[in-house]
Amino acid sequence: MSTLTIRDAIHDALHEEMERDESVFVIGEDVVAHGGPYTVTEGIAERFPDRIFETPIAEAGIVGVGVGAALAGMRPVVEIMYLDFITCAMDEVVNQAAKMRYMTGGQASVPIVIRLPCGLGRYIAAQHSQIMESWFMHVPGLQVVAPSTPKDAKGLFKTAVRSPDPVLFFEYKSIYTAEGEVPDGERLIPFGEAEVKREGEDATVVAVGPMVGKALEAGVTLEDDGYDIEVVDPRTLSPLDTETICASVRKTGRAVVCEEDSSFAGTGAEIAATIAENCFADLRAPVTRVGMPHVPMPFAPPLADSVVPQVASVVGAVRRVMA
Amino acid sequence: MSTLTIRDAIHDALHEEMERDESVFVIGEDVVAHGGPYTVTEGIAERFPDRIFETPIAEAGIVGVGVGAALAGMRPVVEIMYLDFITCAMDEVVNQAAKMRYMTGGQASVPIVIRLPCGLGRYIAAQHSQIMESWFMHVPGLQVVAPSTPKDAKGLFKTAVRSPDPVLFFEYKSIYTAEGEVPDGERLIPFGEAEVKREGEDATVVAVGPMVGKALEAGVTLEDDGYDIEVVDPRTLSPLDTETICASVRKTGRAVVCEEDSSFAGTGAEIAATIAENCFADLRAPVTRVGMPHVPMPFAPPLADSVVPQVASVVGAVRRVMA
Amino acid sequence: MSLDAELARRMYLDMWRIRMFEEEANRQTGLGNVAGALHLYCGEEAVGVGVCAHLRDDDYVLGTHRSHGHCLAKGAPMNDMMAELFGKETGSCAGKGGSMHVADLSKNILGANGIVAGGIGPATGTGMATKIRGTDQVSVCFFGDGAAARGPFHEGILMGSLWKLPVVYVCENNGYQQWVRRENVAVVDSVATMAASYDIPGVSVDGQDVVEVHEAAGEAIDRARRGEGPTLLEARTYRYFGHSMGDREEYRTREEVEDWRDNRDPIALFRAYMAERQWLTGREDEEIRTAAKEAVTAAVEFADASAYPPLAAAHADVLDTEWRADA
Amino acid sequence: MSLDAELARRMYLDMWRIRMFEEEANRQTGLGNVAGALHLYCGEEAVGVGVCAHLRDDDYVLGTHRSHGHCLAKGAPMNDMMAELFGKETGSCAGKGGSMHVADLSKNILGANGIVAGGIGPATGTGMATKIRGTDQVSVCFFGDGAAARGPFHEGILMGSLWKLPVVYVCENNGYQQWVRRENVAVVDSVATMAASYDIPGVSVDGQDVVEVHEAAGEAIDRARRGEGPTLLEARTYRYFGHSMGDREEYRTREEVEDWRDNRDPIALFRAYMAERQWLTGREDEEIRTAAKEAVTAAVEFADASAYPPLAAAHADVLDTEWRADA
Ligand SMILES: Cc1ncc(C[n+]2csc(CCOP(=O)(O)OP(=O)(O)O)c2C)c(N)n1
Ligand SMILES: Cc1ncc(C[n+]2csc(CCOP(=O)(O)OP(=O)(O)O)c2C)c(N)n1
Ligand SMILES: [Mg+2]
Ligand SMILES: [Mg+2]
Repeated sequence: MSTLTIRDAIHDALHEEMERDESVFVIGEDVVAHGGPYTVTEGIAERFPDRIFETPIAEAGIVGVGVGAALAGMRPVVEIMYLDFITCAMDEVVNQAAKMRYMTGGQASVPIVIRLPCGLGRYIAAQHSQIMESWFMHVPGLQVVAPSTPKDAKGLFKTAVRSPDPVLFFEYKSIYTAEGEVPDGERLIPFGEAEVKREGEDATVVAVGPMVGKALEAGVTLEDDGYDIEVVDPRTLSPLDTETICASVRKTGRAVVCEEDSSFAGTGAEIAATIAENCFADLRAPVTRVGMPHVPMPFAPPLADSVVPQVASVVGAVRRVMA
Repeated sequence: MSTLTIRDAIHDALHEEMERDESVFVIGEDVVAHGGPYTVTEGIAERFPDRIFETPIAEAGIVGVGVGAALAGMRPVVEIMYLDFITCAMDEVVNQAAKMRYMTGGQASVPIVIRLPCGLGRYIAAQHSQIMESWFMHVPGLQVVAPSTPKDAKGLFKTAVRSPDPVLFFEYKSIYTAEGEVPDGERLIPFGEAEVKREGEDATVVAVGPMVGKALEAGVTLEDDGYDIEVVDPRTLSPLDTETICASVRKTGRAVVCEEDSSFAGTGAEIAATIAENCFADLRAPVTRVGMPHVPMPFAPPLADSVVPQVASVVGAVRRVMA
Repeated sequence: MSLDAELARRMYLDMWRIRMFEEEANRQTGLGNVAGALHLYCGEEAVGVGVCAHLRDDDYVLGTHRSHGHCLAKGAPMNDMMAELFGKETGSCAGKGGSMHVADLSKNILGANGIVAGGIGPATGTGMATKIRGTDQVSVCFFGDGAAARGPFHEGILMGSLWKLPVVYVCENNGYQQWVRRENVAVVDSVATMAASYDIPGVSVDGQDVVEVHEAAGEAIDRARRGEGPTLLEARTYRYFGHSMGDREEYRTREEVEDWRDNRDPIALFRAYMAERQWLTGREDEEIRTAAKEAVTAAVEFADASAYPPLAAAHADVLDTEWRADA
Repeated sequence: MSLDAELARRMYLDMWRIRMFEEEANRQTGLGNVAGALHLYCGEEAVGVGVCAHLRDDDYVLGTHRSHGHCLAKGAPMNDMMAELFGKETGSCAGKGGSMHVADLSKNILGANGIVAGGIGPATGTGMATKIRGTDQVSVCFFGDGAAARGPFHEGILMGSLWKLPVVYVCENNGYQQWVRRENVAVVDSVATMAASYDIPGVSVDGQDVVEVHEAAGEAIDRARRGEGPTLLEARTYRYFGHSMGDREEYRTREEVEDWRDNRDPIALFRAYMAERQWLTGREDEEIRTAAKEAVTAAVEFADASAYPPLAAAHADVLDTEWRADA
């Protein structure tokens, strides 16, 4: 066991995978100069100078190159500096990476990992704070990974690098420096396996990414209300472990689905719809969603803080479903 | 009243709006040469030669230009030849068009209409058959319009052109030639107003775009089962008229949500989650979704036909919720 | 690889194979056996054949919506391709791709592409892969003149140049972009002009002259193989059929098409060239055409006799479901 | 608009206003009053000022992440801008945009842009709007050298040329792209080279010399106003501060920065130029600096005294909710 931040966990996993497999390489903006804005690729240039490529500002080109390299058997780890800029490479992600295996009748494999620092970090407003996991969930052929702890980040990252299919790896800026225990040695976490982060009897809180920590905090507060919540972290959004989620909801009879992104047609919509459809007989309250309202991220810090869901939002929602 | 196809209804609405307002102009690939692949802009070049621009193949440029022209007070009607290619212009849609009003604190208005022929038409496989309404629903600042009849197409298109904010106008290829009555004269259909396309008592079928016609057909079949379904057509997906939808579900106690796109994290997820959350007390069966499975569109016609939801899919789902 | 009689005959055969494959595919579309879009390469055969004649099996080719010729020239089995157009389970892509997505990864044919300029970034990426691995494989990316306006053309070629990747970017400038004449929507006549922005050689050749294409492609491919970086090679060419099925072709005259067919046909020109050098007797010519024709007939029979994929196939190949994280 | 003493003094004042505004913004960031990213323009003032000196109120300007200078030079009120950086409700964007999205539509300043090259397409579009309406307004788009690698640069400028739109594309080539030296990721030294791909003039000037910028911009803007189409104008320049806050600046030496500051400072160079022509007395110089300083002080006071927007503001301005379809 060692204590790491999420940033360090991804950093270490990347180093280990590059050590293990020569076909892994890094490509992105400022990945050499600075290890990217969050220094995740720091040290790679020194250790693997021939397998890291600093690029022009050209996201479509970067992802396109990654897709081609992957088709040719390499394992590119692509850094998109901020999730927001993946909009510049959507064709490459959606029409090229995601569909190649299918369109070629199973001949092609595109083992690309696209790293996406996302969400609110410092206050950098509407074009630098988005999340958008649900876009990629909706695209068949993509895998969407949303780690909330250093342990999960490390194990899921290693799985991502080894996966024969494209992975969108969400790195929530707000929890890059969150610390946690990470087991030593090689631990791969399979995709499609949710983790119950806290056991409880009264209500299930399905929380994504940075909302996991907030849900756990809410759990402590809610003890004072006499409510014992269960916190389920899907860890991968596509594939989505509906079984674990639904098993929990069947047990508790209540569900609150939390994401940091805006709720409308967001990640939580899929999770809530699935719960509603599969746990109907056991639900004792409406499935409730917590997320950002349907607004872009405002700049002014007080406004930004007011729209991002906080611990209190989770507490409030649980109280509502318990009422 | 006259009988028109959806294609003709949009064509006529565009002509009328260009006649009415000099700031409306058309831009896109092959819009002069052929009126676009579906001849929707046919005749514009003859009548308004100075207000139609045939472009190079450059979707990011096309939408970018549209955004700028809109910021400067024009009303561009942008044709993206197939929805699939909007991936090439996502930044322009999501980070520019959608957020300008907000980021400028309300100063800017971006009255752009982006026309998106979409879905399965002829059998042209994975890169030419997508729908993806839910992507745009998830982006605050965008309006998503999904007409299912000539009347709605005409009325909604006129509203779209006049709206001070960006509109993604979905044109489902499979129903371009569907005919229907269109009232004469000027009828604007407001955004955010669903229409009950068939009244019924036993179950609510919320159907989007081409699924509306299939739901109505299903309604006839289901009469033989003794089931009287209500078909609600949201018409605009963002804003979404949750009131009309929920009022219907509260009445019937049962809901089937149908879209032609794949269900996972799709349009129906939002609608189903909303119903589950707001109609809990009245629901007598789980909210059920009908949509494409989570696969890209295959080429082989029998495969394509097998994955696109059909009338029978709606019938089956209604029978399940009635059981 | 310099041109001699034997290579010339092989190339001549390839041109006929493409021509006849496509004319037949067109007929089969009329019969309702081929669904979807069908973008025919007829008239442009010299480009694919002249370029691919230099390629090894392990070199990569990436294509466009108009890629039957590229695939055949790179050695994709004709039976599988025809079956793919028919949407049959024996097709190169098991019927899931169709004409716009034909691919044969066993031959490093990474596929046609339904997105204009969609192959340029990926071709740059295969070049990067081979460079990292230190092989001397070359990647060739075909694209139309329309693709030159798109961002990924700009971004992809720039990166190819930046890292001196072994990629040849081949622009098939046929003067049209769907139903629009190139000159109505382009600002420079020759796409090769744009090479200056990327500090790489830009070469423009007569795409109806397979000998000229072959020579220029040879230089570009050798350069790439030597590790000296990419070339932007433009071939001026012409397509005989409409853009895809059901094209009214109002944007050009019948005479223009006839003129190209009669006076600039790449197959006729090459035959004349070979005849002049006595590289092709009448008998050989006959044999070659017969061979091409028989191959096409066999391909149609194969496609016809094959079954559609089982419906379950629609649900497979989204992800590799066999793979396990702990493997 | 040719340069005379009066215009020169106005430009000189503008340069000082930008310099002092930014130095103050930087200080305020240190004090915690300005949140978010802050990309400072110091060192590059000659570009924005030299270009905008030609612009009318009704001309359009679109910017980048580094646009304080563009906005001030085009006439955005300094108080509103400082308040915007503070995130206050009196800010140009009511506190919702911040440094990366400053805009003032009343002055046709369409806004800074957080997306590299994000303004190029829209600037082409404002050019299209004015061309359709038949006015003689000009649109100016500023962008960095990094933007020249992006697809929207290629697509946007190509369309500007195709339709001969009244747009001037101004590339501020400061030799860096965030933390990377341009030469590490670029394939041509001068961005102006790329103009050939678009068949428009490509001009490269010394961006530290406001006189040279002013002259070249004048030609480009006049050309645009006359309806003769776009120009790609590159200004070679340098930024004094790090890319944004907290930049370790490992990619360049202190000496390099000092050298530019000491020997290539656009304000110092311009002062010398004016002094030589006796366009600026010591007193005038003093007065101008004082005016700039006072404006900045007032702006900070204004921003400081202003309130944060009410929380309800976060929910407004997503769409125009007043508008009705039947209106
Ligand atoms: C990004 C994108 N935009 C538009 C299309 C529709 N489209 C398919 S082929 C084509 C014309 C392509 O012209 P060109 O590149 O010159 O190739 P050609 O057909 O002439 O071989 C267009 C516009 C597309 N497939 N992809
Ligand atoms: C599409 C996109 N990619 C990446 C970024 C992150 N980013 C912001 S500024 C910048 C460097 C820009 O360099 P340049 O265009 O030369 O402008 P400069 O900062 O030198 O003025 C980068 C990479 C972005 N904002 N947008
Ligand atoms: Mg062409
Ligand atoms: Mg720069």
